[in-house]
Amino acid sequence: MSEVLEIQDEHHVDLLPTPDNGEGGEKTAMNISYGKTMMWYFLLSDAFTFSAFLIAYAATRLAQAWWPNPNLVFKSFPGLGHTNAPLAFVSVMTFILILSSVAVVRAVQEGHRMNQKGVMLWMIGGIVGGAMFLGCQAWEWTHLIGEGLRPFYNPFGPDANGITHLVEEHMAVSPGPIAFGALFFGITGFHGFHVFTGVCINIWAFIATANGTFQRRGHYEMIEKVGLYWHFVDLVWVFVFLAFYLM
Amino acid sequence: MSIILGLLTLVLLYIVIVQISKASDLIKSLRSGDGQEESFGNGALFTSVIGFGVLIYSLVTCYIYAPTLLPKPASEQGEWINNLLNVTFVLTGIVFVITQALLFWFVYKYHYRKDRKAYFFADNNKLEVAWTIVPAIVLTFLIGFGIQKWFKIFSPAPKDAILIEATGKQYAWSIRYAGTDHTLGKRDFTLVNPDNELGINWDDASSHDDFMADEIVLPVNTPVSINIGALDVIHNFWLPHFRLMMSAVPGVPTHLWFRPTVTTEEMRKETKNPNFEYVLACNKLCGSGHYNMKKKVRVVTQEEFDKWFSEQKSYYATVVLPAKAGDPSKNEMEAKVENVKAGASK
Amino acid sequence: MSSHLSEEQYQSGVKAVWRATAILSVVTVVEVAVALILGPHLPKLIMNTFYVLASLAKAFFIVGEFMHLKYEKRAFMLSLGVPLVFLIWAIIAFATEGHYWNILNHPK
Amino acid sequence: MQTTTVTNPHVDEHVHSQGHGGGHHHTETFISKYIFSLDHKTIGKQFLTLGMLWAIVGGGMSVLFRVQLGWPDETFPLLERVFSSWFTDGKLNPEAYYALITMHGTIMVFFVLTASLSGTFANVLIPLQIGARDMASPLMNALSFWFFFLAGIVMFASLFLPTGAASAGWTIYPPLSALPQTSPGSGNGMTFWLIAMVLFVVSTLLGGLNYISTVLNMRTKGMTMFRMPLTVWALFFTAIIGVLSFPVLVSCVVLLIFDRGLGTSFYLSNIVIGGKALPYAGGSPILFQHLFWFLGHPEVYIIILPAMGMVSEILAVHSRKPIFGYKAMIFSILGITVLGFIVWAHHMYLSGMNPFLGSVFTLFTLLIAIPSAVKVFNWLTTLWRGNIKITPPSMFAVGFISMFISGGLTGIWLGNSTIDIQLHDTYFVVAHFHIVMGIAAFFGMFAGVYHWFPRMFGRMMNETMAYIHFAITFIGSYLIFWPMHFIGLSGVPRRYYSFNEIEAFAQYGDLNKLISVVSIIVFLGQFVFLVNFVWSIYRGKKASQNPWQANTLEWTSPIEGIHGNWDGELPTVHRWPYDYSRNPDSDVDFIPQTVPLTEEEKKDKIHH
Ligand code: HEA
Ligand code: HEA
Ligand code: CUA
Ligand SMILES: [Cu+2]
Repeated sequence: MSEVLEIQDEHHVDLLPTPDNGEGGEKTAMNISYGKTMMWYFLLSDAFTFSAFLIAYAATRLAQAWWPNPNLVFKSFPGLGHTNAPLAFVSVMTFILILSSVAVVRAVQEGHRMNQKGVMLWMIGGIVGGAMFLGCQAWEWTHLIGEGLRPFYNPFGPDANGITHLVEEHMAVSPGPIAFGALFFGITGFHGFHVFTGVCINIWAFIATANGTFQRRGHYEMIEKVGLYWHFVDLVWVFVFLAFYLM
Repeated sequence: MSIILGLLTLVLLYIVIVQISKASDLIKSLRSGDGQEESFGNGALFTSVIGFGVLIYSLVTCYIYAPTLLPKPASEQGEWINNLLNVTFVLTGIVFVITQALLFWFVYKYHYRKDRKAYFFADNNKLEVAWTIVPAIVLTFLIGFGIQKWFKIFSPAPKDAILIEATGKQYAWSIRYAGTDHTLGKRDFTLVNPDNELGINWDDASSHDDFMADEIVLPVNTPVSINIGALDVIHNFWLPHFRLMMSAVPGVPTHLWFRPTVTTEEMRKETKNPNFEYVLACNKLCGSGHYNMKKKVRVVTQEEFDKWFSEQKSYYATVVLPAKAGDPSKNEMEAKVENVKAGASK
Repeated sequence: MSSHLSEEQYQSGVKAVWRATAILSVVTVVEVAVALILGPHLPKLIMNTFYVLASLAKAFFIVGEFMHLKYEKRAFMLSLGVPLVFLIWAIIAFATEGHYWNILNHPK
Repeated sequence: MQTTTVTNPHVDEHVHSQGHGGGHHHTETFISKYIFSLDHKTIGKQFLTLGMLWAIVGGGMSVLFRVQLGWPDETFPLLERVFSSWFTDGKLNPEAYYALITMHGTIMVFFVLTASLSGTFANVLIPLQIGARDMASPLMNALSFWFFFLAGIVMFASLFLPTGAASAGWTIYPPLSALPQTSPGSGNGMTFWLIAMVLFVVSTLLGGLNYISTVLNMRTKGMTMFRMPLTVWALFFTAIIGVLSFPVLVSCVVLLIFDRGLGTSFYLSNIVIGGKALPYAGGSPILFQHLFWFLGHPEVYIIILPAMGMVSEILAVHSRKPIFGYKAMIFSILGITVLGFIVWAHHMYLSGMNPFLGSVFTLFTLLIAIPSAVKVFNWLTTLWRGNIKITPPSMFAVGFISMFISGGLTGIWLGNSTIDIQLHDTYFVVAHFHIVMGIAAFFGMFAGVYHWFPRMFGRMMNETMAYIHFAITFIGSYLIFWPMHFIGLSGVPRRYYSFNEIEAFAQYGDLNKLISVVSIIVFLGQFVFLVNFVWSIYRGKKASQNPWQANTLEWTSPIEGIHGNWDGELPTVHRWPYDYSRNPDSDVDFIPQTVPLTEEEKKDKIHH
């Protein structure tokens, strides 16, 4: 038995090495600084918030007799009037968010090289991407609200054949499941709120970079932490996209 | 005035406690060696006596209060639940007595002595495995027994069951019996109006013979199937003597069926209480009148039930039709009721 | 993390990022294309399985490459990944419930 | 790879200050030292103090509503004079009754036993027991307290609203909580409740993230994970549970806020009030319950785990014996954590949930008894052949075990869905959770306060008063809550303003009087503790450096408590924390963690 213990102990020592430096916090258990650890676990907890929303979405949607077809709801493109371009706009939004994420990754990499200019340049990319995404989302919301979608009212109902169609006039009873609008605004809104805070944080990080704060500090870990948050926003979008636009 | 006096007394009491405690701690700290050992012994005795006192108390009260508990279960389902409950009582009771007794016995037996050393005993895989496996076995038994009965209780109701609908609202239950056609008329909450609080769809002919009852009357030994719902907030359909409950949820229909086995009359004899009545209570906080949301339940013989059943008037015939047709005479009405009943039972 | 990064490491890092970008974009385009072209013809179950798998693939690239998790310690990866297992049971339970409400409220 | 130095501003500061020999003579104002302090020890004391105030409020509320339950027919003009808005004609209003139990539950569960229990001991113990100068982020730590404070202010303010505080029970099930038409407390009172809880979650997350990264990153040299005291393990897992489950409460609450304010139908459907159909459709009140209990159940383990950790540590110290099965204890904490996340719907067996799902939840729920059994039997074995010093902490630790067994075993009744058909929401449940949560966790907390009081305040608490406190609380609690099992078994539902309206439930008049009398006594008994606490801070016997002769690191840091915790270098750890009575030939029956292993011990190979 003692042997087993010994082996286990060694194994764990290996798994979670103790800082050999007396002051702690500098060398770390899992080779990650405490700041990044905190950010990661914060994101994990935020992932649970979003998951709870999305799981509630799944349960609510499964409880409905009928659900609007996303291809027939999300089919407009700004400036193209009444053309039928299903999922086109949201694909553009997705692409914007991905590129914005990439920009921040590049900023992190430049940070590793202590390249202040590079960090600033790529951070601008990230910020612009985020702002564009928010703009797109604002347009989409406005458009859907214009079509009559509300948190408490859903004009996208089934026609005689069960195919999604937009009921233009306002009915006493919502033509489609109310939950559609409520969940759409609720969840994309919560995501949008994250994007918004992310953009604000990115702007702050940009300013701090420009002021040389991180350069003086000798490392750009802050950009990494900010970046983690920003990629998380992208990550969540993958699932929001899945839930509302694809499934 | 009395408040001030009371508070003063309290403050005084606390001051006395502080003073005594100060002195007592001081005395203790003056002791050393044997005295210290003795004081740990006293502490152990103190804890142990309190512990065993409480253990005895908890066993004695089981005995004292046993007669005040619910009388024998009044339904077949309740019987199953009660049996499982008794088995669990015995199993957990044994664990309870053994663990509590060991705890307070060890506290006394192994209390501090100057010349003793504690036994350095940090691990023993065999023991640890043992107390993983033994509870696991006990639990497997409880889980198996429990789930088996659970599925029986929530199996589909037998075909010959009497169909009842119970609807909770703040703070009363409405009871609707499916009439002779054994089918409850459809409902739609958008049809609700002051004359039709449940939103019954009168276009559905099976609603025409349904009747509302002031109390729940059930024939003994015949299964009843109850559709449960609520209008405003969540309520809970709780029949303590039958050991059964189910939530009444607005928007999510729920269901329960059971077979009553003891009539009210028999239960009066059983409990030696001539006024005994079964009761339906609300068991989910539903607002300030929650504690007073009740309905009488009567279990009667089949004959009594048939008699009662035939005396009930359909809600459609007595309230809805007259309202539609102005004010027709009573006799005509009764003819219509007969028609409806006859039509429905075809 | 600071200036110790060699030029090679830097270059390969940059390459990896652009590769991930390309993959993410392609997967998204494929998803949308499949949704529009095959969506109306294939059973919902197959489509949804495809969407979920594609999204998980995207998630892996974002977390692994962009968020750099691929390069962290295994213990750390596990400490983040294992809790997500709770969500699997939550999804099963909630979905069962949603389906059940559907049956209760919309009897055939 | 990030291998180079990440500087940590507050550590730098300590290093700097040590240059002047000891870190505690910064020129600090009263405000920066005691109010907006960043020192973990001070923040711990702040959590404790505020928690005590909340315990008095929550306990006082229980006394008020117990008065109604004990003497439903009598009038209390005296109380009316003090609480005029809650009483009419000398009697508590039903609305006020329901607001009081709701607030009592919320305060006790969240404010006292979540925020204050974890907040106090995670703050005081984690850095001291792992050998860190402070938390990873002292600022976030302070913010955590201030968000808790803010949440408290909002919650407290709701008591004074004209429509009353939230009164839908601490579980705030909609539609009752969503529709103000159905209950006055669901108006502004509920809004306040919801806001307070969101603030509360922020506080918990700030705290929890900090505790996790402190444990992972700030351990001193030699302090491997498997050399951490069980307190730290328990607090670590508690923080993990909180970080994973509280966010779900946020989602749950946000959707409820939407239903209340935006007219959405997440939790509402087919609702008729006063003969009028409301326009909600397609939601499900049961969805709320699932989301709530996804937090709610892990929450009860958030409450009990820190208590378990402290009891394990205290038991080992005071019985002068290693905790039996150190690793088994850790894995049982892990087991409870994991199982705790997959059993939530055992609160919902009779909610209208799919019965098949109910059976799966029964299976998972009863499995929790296994890690719990491991813990109980390991505690018993730790006592076995020990050399037990009965002191206030160990006495309360023993009381904790007794309570945990009593309350845990009734959990086995409730966990079995079939039995729950009879027991759900009866007084049996009230008995279960007061014994296992209310009393057991409070006992853990008391044990912790008595044990670490010298560490926090440099003085000992008075023992005689502690014995009086123990006797009153232990005996009183059994007298209050044990009979509630019988009340519940005879079918009496909980959350009843009066039992006299329904004949079948009216038979326990005398017993209810007795319970009420004892709860008043127990409540007053707590003031013995409070008086002792305050008195000992100023007048208690001065504590020695290591008053309990314990092995853990907190007793190597100067007892008067300095900023930065250790003068000079941080201690180095060489062994696990439970080497009590290891060497039968030695006069000293403990070997602190800082003592290097002897050559013999190295060969010994067990436990270092
Ligand atoms: C600290 C808090 C705490 C703890 C630790 C527990 C522990 C447990 N609880 Fe409890 N519970 C609550 C707090 C807590 N509970 C609260 C607050 C409520 C009510 C909420 C409300 O509605 O307001 C509640 C309600 C509640 C219910 C719902 C009742 C209802 O509303 O119908 C259930 C049902 O399953 C349950 C089960 C359990 C189980 C199985 C455990 C297990 O963890 C217990 C495990 C422990 C043991 C089993 C004892 C020790 C073991 C042995 C001595 C070994 C041998 C044993 C066997 C072989 C059986 N609890
Ligand atoms: C931790 C939790 C906790 C604690 C300690 C208590 C303590 C008490 N509770 Fe409470 N109770 C709940 C949690 C708790 N309760 C919950 C969750 C509910 C459900 C609410 C709902 O239905 O929604 C409830 C409901 C509830 C009911 C049911 C009401 C109903 O359903 O109608 C009753 C009835 O008697 C009751 C009574 C009591 C009594 C007499 C005490 C006594 O033990 C009180 C004695 C006082 C104290 C023990 C506290 C004072 C302590 C100090 C001042 C010391 C402070 C020191 C430190 C902090 C170190 N409680
Ligand atoms: Cu109806 Cu409680
Ligand atoms: Cu639970």
